[in-house]
Amino acid sequence: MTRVSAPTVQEVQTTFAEALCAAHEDAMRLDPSIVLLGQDIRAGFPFGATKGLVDEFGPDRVINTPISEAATMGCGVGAALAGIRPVVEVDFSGFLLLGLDQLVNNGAKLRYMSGDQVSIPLVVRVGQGPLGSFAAQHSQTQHAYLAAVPGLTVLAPATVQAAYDALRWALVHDDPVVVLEDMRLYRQQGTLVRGLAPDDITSTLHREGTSLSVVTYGHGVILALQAAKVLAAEGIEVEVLGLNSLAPLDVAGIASTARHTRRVLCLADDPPLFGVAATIAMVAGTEAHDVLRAPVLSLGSRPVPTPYAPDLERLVFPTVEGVVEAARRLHGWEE
Amino acid sequence: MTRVSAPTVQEVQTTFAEALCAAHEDAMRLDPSIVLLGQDIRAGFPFGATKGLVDEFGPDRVINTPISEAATMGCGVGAALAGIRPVVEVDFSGFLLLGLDQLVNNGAKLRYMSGDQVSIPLVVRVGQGPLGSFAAQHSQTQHAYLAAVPGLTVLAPATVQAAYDALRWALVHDDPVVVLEDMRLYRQQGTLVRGLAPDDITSTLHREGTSLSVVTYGHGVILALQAAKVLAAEGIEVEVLGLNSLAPLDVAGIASTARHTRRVLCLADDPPLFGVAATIAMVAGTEAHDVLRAPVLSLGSRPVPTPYAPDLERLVFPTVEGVVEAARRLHGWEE
Amino acid sequence: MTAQVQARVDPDTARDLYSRMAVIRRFERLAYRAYERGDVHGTVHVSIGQEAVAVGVIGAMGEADTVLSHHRGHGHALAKGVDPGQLMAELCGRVDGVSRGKGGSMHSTDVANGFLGTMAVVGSAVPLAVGVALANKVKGIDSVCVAFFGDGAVNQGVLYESLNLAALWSLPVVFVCENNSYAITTSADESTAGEGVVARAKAFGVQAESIDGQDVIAVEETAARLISGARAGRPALIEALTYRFMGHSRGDPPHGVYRTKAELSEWTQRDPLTLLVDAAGLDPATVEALDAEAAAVAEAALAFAVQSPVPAEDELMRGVRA
Amino acid sequence: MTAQVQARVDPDTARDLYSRMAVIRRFERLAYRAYERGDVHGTVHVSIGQEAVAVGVIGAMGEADTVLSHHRGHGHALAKGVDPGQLMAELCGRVDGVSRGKGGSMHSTDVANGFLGTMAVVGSAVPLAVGVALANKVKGIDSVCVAFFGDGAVNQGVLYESLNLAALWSLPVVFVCENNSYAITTSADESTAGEGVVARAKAFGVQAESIDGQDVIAVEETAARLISGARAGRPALIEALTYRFMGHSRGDPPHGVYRTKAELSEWTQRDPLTLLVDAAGLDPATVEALDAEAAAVAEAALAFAVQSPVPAEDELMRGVRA
Ligand SMILES: Cc1ncc(C[n+]2csc(CCOP(=O)(O)OP(=O)(O)O)c2C)c(N)n1
Ligand SMILES: Cc1ncc(C[n+]2csc(CCOP(=O)(O)OP(=O)(O)O)c2C)c(N)n1
Ligand SMILES: [Mg+2]
Ligand SMILES: [Mg+2]
Repeated sequence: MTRVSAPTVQEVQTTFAEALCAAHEDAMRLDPSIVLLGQDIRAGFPFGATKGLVDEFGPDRVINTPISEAATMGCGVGAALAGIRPVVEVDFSGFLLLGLDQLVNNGAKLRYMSGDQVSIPLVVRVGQGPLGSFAAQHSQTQHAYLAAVPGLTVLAPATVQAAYDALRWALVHDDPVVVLEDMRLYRQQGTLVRGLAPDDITSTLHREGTSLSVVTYGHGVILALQAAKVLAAEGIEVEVLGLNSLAPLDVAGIASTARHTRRVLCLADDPPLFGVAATIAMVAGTEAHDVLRAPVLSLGSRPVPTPYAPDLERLVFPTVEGVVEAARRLHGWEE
Repeated sequence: MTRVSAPTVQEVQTTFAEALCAAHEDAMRLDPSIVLLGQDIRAGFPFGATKGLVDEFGPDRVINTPISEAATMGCGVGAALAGIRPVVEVDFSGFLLLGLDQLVNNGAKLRYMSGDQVSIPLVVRVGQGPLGSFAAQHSQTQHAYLAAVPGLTVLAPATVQAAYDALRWALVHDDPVVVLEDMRLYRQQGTLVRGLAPDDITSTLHREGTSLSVVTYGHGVILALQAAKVLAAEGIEVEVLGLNSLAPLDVAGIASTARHTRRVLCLADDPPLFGVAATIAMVAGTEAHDVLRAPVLSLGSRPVPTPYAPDLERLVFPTVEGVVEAARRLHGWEE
Repeated sequence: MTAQVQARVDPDTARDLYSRMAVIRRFERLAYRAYERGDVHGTVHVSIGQEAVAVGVIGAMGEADTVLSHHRGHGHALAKGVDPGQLMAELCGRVDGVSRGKGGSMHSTDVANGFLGTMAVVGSAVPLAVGVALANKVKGIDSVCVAFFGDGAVNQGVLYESLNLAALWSLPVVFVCENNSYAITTSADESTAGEGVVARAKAFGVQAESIDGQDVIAVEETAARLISGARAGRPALIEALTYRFMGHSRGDPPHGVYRTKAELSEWTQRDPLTLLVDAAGLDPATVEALDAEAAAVAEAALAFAVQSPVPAEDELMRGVRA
Repeated sequence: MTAQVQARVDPDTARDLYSRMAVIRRFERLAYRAYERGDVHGTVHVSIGQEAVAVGVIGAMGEADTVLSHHRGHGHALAKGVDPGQLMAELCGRVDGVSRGKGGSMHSTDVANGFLGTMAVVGSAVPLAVGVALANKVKGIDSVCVAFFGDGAVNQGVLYESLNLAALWSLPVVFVCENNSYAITTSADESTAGEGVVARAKAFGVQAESIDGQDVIAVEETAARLISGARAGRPALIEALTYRFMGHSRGDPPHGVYRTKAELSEWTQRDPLTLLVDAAGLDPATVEALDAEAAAVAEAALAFAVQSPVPAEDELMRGVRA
């Protein structure tokens, strides 16, 4: 668990998508074996996370693929098996399903099945969550499923810096890493310090507090921090733990905040049943059972294919108001 | 929640696989719109769950497919959309990944996305778990992921009768149903009463007890019942709740057993983090927080691609001894 | 060829074809504008330039036949008889939308009109069409299913799995590839090796033809022939060569990034509406009248859409287990 | 043809080819017996009858070239130089297995010998080979990757996506389809529409040839030619017509259910080992000696395997995050 650090001099203001682009760039300069595979990635379509890279690194390293997700993922796994570092970009969550056989059956398992002879330094970047009226097939989350696959590392950055760090770390890691990018974050502004790949990706204590803990990841961190401001005005001091990695999971970090505040709200972007919140809740419950002053609460999305109409879609995913309300309930809980 | 009923006269002894075959047969006699799609299903290969059906129903209703899982699943979804009832058989869990786009993006979402105009009465039968040294790609579980997909119903029968009932119910249900068949159960013997499709699939209280509850599904029920016998000799009376359905989940049933025994062991076939146990634990923890006398414990598989060597594989999945040990720990827990 | 075409089409048919294409054209223009104004949400893919494919193929279909389509599907919906007002309401996320506002531009369904739906995952409607055709065969219903998709779908494996099933089982299904030369910014040449989808389909035992997708009469004639073959158990694939006159979706300029202005203007000279006017010798007054009618239909559609209520909260969990 | 073949092969080469096929034959027989005795677990797919494909294709490869394979992969592993003892130990789930007993019959890997692994999901090794070839190209290494698969994989969409990528990017990759006419109980005719995988591959821009997979010299000659083409950036597909002389896997009888005894015996008359003996004019004494040597290799492999320890408990979490 790292704490938010004090500002340094090399900071720039940028967006989440630009930070990803910068991470690609910095890593590719250092490691000529990195190649990017994806649809329209030379053009940087649609989110700009690869924009301009073809100009610096050329079309042999920034490779437009046909719309062939299964073979592209398999090609990524095979290229990694043969010792280069491919990044496979999948723009929307729904398309990842086409490549899952290759990712899960081959990518995640080859090291183990080979008796530790091979490594698969593959990075898969996937857009997650809603983007705003892109409807059900384009607005899904796959955090819980991917984090359940032995052999995969699953990152879920929440901030500009975390996005950069996640990708830089993934690009020096020797096993497959999936970077789950909440699409609502791509245009988010923040400060970025470019530099070295971090040693580790764990979790960030975004805010300290004593009243209760919100444990979350990705876009949830934004909601939690906004909610914390509202709640602070009411005297409720919220601690916000952001999980930059879901697999491995920072069990010690969850335990520590749970034991500290003794009230835990798990905030996720999928439905609580069989979603990320269930796992956070299990960990918090097991690790802090003896000190908890309230049941662990879980807040997630409604169990529904994401509707197109904005007026329905906004009912599906957690909101700041929803977090505030749940936090109040948790804070006021009397055994 | 149903209780195990007293024996009746029409009982026969049969296997889990034969019970599935009988369910296909009984349903197909009643509903001429049921067709089966799968590889080598005319031959009933490999588990016998469709053996001999082609003789009675002919090759137009029992259709051998090429090895084309994506198109076969899509074909199933399309056929269901057009008003017949296809059953798509997928022999091993690993192959399901090839059909997930069709199942999850189309099958599960079409009713909702169409504004409730269409229904997709598709049944997907998938082998799950280990079979014994079939190695990593053939020995996976997908319960948690599938149960997380809005629009899917996910069943996980544990007994011969439950297998029959699950499939009969699925074959009169109007939305997609995935029947997850633990491959270790196919040859299991048990009593079967053939008859009507049940009204509902929820959970079964396989054993009543006062010391603690094991909440589980599929093969876990077998383990739990065996463990319960061992534990009874030690004076520990285990209640065993078997979830025949994971989605919808019998939240009330879990709550009821948790509040009754006040000690809960969640037993699953996948790793606890991001697995089924996490969700059971969350539900039990939330619903019984005020009365629990110990943290909810979770027992699942080790987070590893299933190894081939029998001596390693047996370390991966829960065993009777493992359940007994966890139950003892839970029973002896002092706050 | 023009002469030949002209001989094949009587004035009534020509007016009818023109009118149906013109409605699509005006609908799409308004849809795009409605997107810019914020009435249509998310993204929008319009089919301006490709109207002859929708109108020609679907014009050759019977009432009992069905259509499946993809992200660029408004034209197919309209050609299949979906009410323009309900379609536009869908694009606007309103409760009178053909899918109650839950599907949007990428997922309109209208079962009553045999429009079974549009899938946004490239290529994924194709096996559904095979399944629909299988169901029709099992039920003994005389109905052909047509699946529309783009050149981008030509490298999705499921297309070939589907062609194989269709040929193997002699299913009443027709696959229509609208080759508009681009999948977003990627040209078909950059992404498709070999001789193209027609040669590929033939190798899978599916009869296949490549045609001029701007010539609505040629499209309809070919489609009629291949659809009747499909009805008799010979599945077929049509590759219609066409062009999208606009960018891929909202925000994407029609030229300048991945295709040139010259290429665009070469193709806009092959506008399916004007080609038909020339081929059929429709007089300017008729054309003007038909255009005005089409514009009125589109305007009425948008007016209907924007007055329709947004879905109430209790719509959220309708059609799904809570 | 025999005369022609004979002219192409000198006695040393013939002995070498025979010996390599004989080792596979004996290895497979013992593997099957070991399964029956309980030393090999789960299931086992042997390649008896198909030895000429493995030996012919891999004989034409260079040391730096690599192989990927599928569930029926023992022959490919042995032909690529994997130690028979380590391979048998893998089948027996022992720690001296080439993959430390973790992969088993369906997942042996031996990177040192360029044997990159076998995938049990039908068709799924194919795109990996494309990726390996891409990596070789990126790294500027002169190395061709060969992917073996069966006729059952011919209807997996990912094969066509992969052919397309290989052709598009001019990759050094060769796809080898061992068409033994059956995928478990399903015949290739029942499952594959159109003219077959060669015609299909050509339509994707990949050069392709169908050859007699029982004639090891013909296989090697064709493979040599196509592999050298692939090295120069022209990916290729070889369809080798062959037959499995045994059932699909343990328990499946060689004939009686989905294929006839007559068909089986027609094919066993085209045993690749005897065909080579005839074609090369190997004398009986030589053959006997080579058979004896092969049998000894296989016996030694099994002896090595069964004396190897089973993996200790601490092997379980090695190579994966706990
Ligand atoms: C499987 C999948 N991959 C990627 C996308 C993103 N995407 C949306 S439309 C499109 C291009 C489709 O091109 P084409 O099929 O030619 O249709 P067109 O847009 O030209 O009508 C892409 C790549 C998608 N929707 N589905
Ligand atoms: C994707 C997938 N579907 C189904 C299976 C089950 N299965 C194992 S081998 C096999 C037949 C393969 O036939 P073929 O490719 O011709 O190889 P052969 O066994 O004849 O060597 C099948 C269907 C599988 N392993 N993978
Ligand atoms: Mg296109
Ligand atoms: Mg075969």
